[in-house]
Amino acid sequence: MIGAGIVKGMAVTLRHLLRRPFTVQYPEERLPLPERFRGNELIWLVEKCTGCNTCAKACPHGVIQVETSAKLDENRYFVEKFEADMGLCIFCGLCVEACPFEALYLSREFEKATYRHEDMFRRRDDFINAQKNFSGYFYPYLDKERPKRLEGW
Amino acid sequence: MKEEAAPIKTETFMVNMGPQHPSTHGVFRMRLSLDGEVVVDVEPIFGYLHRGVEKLAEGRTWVQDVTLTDRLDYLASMSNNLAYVLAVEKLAGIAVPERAEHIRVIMAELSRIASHLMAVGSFLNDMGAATFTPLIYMFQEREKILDLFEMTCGQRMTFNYIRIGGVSCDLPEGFIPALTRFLGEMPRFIDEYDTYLEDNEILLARCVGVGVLPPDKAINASVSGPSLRGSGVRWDLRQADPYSIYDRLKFDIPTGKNGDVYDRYRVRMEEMRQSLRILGQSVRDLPGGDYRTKVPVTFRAPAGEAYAHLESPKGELGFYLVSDGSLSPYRFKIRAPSFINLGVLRDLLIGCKVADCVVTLGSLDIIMGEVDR
Amino acid sequence: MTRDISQNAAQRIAQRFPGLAAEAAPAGIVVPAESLLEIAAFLKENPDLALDYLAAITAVDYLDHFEVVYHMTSITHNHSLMLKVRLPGRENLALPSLTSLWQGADLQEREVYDLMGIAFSGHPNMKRVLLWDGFQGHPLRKDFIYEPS
Amino acid sequence: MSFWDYIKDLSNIARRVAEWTGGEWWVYGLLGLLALLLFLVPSLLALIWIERKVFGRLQVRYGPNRAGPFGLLQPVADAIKVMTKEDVAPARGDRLLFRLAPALAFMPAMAIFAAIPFTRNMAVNLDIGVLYIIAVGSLGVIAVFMAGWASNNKYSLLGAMRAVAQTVSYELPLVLSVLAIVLATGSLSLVKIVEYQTVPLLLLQPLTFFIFVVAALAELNRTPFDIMEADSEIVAGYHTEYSGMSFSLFYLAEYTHALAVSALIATMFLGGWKPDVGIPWLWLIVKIYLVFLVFSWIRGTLPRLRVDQLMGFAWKFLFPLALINILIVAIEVQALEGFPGWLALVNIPVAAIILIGMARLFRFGRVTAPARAPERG
Repeated sequence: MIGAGIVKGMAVTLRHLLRRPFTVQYPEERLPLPERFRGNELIWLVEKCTGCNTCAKACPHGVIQVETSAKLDENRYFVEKFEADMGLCIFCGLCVEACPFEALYLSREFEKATYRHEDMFRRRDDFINAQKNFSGYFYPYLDKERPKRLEGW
Repeated sequence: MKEEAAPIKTETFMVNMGPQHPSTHGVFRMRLSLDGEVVVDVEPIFGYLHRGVEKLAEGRTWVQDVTLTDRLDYLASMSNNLAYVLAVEKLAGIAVPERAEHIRVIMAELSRIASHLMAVGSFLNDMGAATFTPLIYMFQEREKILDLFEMTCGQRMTFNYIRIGGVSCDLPEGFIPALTRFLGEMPRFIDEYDTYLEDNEILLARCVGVGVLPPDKAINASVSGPSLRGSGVRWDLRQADPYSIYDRLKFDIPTGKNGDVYDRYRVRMEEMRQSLRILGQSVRDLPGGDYRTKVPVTFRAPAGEAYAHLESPKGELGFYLVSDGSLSPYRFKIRAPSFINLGVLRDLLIGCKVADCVVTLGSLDIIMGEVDR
Repeated sequence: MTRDISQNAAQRIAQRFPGLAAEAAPAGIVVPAESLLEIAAFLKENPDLALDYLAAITAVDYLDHFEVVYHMTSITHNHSLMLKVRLPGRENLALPSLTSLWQGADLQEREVYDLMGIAFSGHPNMKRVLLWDGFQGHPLRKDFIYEPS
Repeated sequence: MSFWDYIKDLSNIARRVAEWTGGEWWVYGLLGLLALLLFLVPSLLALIWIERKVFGRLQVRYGPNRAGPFGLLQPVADAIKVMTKEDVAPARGDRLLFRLAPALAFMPAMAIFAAIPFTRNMAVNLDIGVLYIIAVGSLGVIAVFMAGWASNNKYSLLGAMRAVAQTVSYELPLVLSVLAIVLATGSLSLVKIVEYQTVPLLLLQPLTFFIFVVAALAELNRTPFDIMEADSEIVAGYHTEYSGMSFSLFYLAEYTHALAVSALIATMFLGGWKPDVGIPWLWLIVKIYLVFLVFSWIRGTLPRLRVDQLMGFAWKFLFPLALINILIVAIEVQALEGFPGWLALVNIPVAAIILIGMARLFRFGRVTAPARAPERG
């Protein structure tokens, strides 16, 4: 019969009318970020990096560039250049997984829009000075041990 | 004075529907020849989103190619990840831990629900629930699924989660309770949406008998997925050619009777219910243990070839990989279901009205990321 | 489980088309290009094989030859077959089109033509699908170099 | 005369001002226009806000809430945005018609209000009020067709063709349903129609009400009858090519029309300014908004019909229904010599039975099997 289905549908929408809105008023209200949230920033720990270039090889887009020079007195490499064009990054996390020394992390930052592409370029110093908001992605233990492990770095 | 009136001449006219059109689901274009409101001929034109994924993949390593598959069917990235990874595992003979298999199935089914929600929502939107009400209801549920994904792997759309040999990280602590809660409330929502529009007379009038795809034609035209099942063909790769742990799961394959737009819509709604059943079972049986067989960053698949396919939300998603034993695939072929399903579009549309075009297209559930690759 | 029927199919083809070399490749069978249409028709219509579903068509560039791969499935019997055709050389490649047997071949053959440059004779609408009409070259070939005009 | 009297009946103010200026006719006219604009402009803004808010809440979201308190200034913000936008006209279109159409669309919708009685005195007591409204109300389609034609766009033309077909079809049941009211009340004057309603006509003639609302929805081109601007099919129909201020004129015309039809329904079926307590014209405004809320609710819920089904619905369902309705009303009027209030008790079940019966008989047209695909040339 024409009409019964329409009336049922109208009742459903009427019920929704009385529900609390589902949406979040973004700048004021925020959804809790999951621990593993892959934000659009890389975190590089200069102390841990050996300059092995594995992350650069793992990156599908060639975002990361590493240059090293030998530090013969300390018997290790000095990472002269560690650059990443975050404008090209797709936040796949492959570099983080590849890093054998746990020197790379994704961050939980996400409000990183810029007006120019160049502003998304991160140089060595940017990485060192950056605020480090570690994401638990690939390092689930970070969730639990966050303060202990990371505050000193 | 009698004047012989010249007979009125009518002619068909051409309308380019797309590539910028509200309901062509991306940059898809239909060149319609119209006789008034009736479609006389239609030519689907696409490729506007062609990124050359198959060529790009040849230049990236096996591990990196997972990220490319994310960007095919961006509404069900997990299925794409899984299909590619299955093909690589078949090629290299990698065994996957039991826990990883379960996690994969959970993710694949969640993404099936998410994709079907989008498909149904935008389909109803095409039908002219022009204020997006059904679409937004569907979005609301999809949001919960995306939250689950985000919780697990940190991203909402391009997950890059399923890895060769397992999954990239284990389920987080709160995942199982959250999923259980979702499983608890989702059936109620599906029921509600069914009440909303299932037997709405306007919807029935618009859908029943429109875009009829007979089963023999569907098979002949290599249509797959809900569109094939809507035509009444019981063909679901999860049962026909079970991969992962699907052979151990109990679920039904919903099929339609007439193969019209309405049946395809119903099949999608039913499939969501079945996916919930699958999810319930795989969560119940989720074993502990390892979630990943370690595969080196410099993974090299042995020379050879493999074709693996799975039932993605859109249909049979297959990957045909040829390896020459190097770091990257020699040939990376994607059997994209949306692309091949489009082959029947012309037959479905001719003789329809303009309004049926968008509804039929919506019911085929194409996604341009996958069609154009 | 979908069974692979390469062996069975090779035997049957040998029976049906004596003197025709259908080799069993590591995966699937290889048939000569000239008799592709007949063999495909046979595979589709033979009630025991009944490969009614043409899942995928693709081509691989092996530099000295091209290999066109047809993935066929039988929905009736739930088995599958990988049918291959080898095309030596790099220029003026042509194969009979299977659109008369499977409508599903339509777009897929166009895609192979578009990206690999293998023309299918008898196809009703042999045009590029993904790339635009004036595009030079076929990008999935191994020797393709993109030169923006 | 007390202050209260002035508030209760704003026409007293007009009379006072007119006396003061010497009772010229044009003073009345200007005052009327002023009053109308004072009602119309805030109402339009409110309507847009209401509809967006209703959609928002139907869709489990907030709706506009940024501009001003509760987003009340959202329409103002929209207006500013729209006014600062470039107004593009298609190069190959008919410039004159293209520019004329939006103005022409707005005019008839506004002219309807001339005949709406806000109270007994706050009205132009037009003896042929109903006729006037129907005549003026259907003018809008000319503007629509003009816009579609002048845009030189195939979508626009499709939309315009649909609009004409639809309006012509739905005009019939609309007029016939009004006829039933005229039969019962014995007058074409809206003031008399309101005064007649000791029991609202909604209860006395539910069938008429149903026909009128459905046909009016179609006239307003709101879902499920919005095929002339079906955004998922023909982009935006007749106003595809319009931008900036000309687009917003169409947009406003649509809402003005909606407001006018709501006012008409409130007047003809819900008893207008009655019950005559408090401030009578506020009653009418409240009723108008209530009717519009229901319109928004319908629009927020339903998908749209296809063009042929739409016509089928008009000609095979609404039209016969309207005829039956007239027959019933005519018999009742003849037999009972008047239209007593207790008739509502009879008419509601009768209407329900007829509606259900007709609905059982009626089927939406289905497509015939698609023609065979022609060979590619």
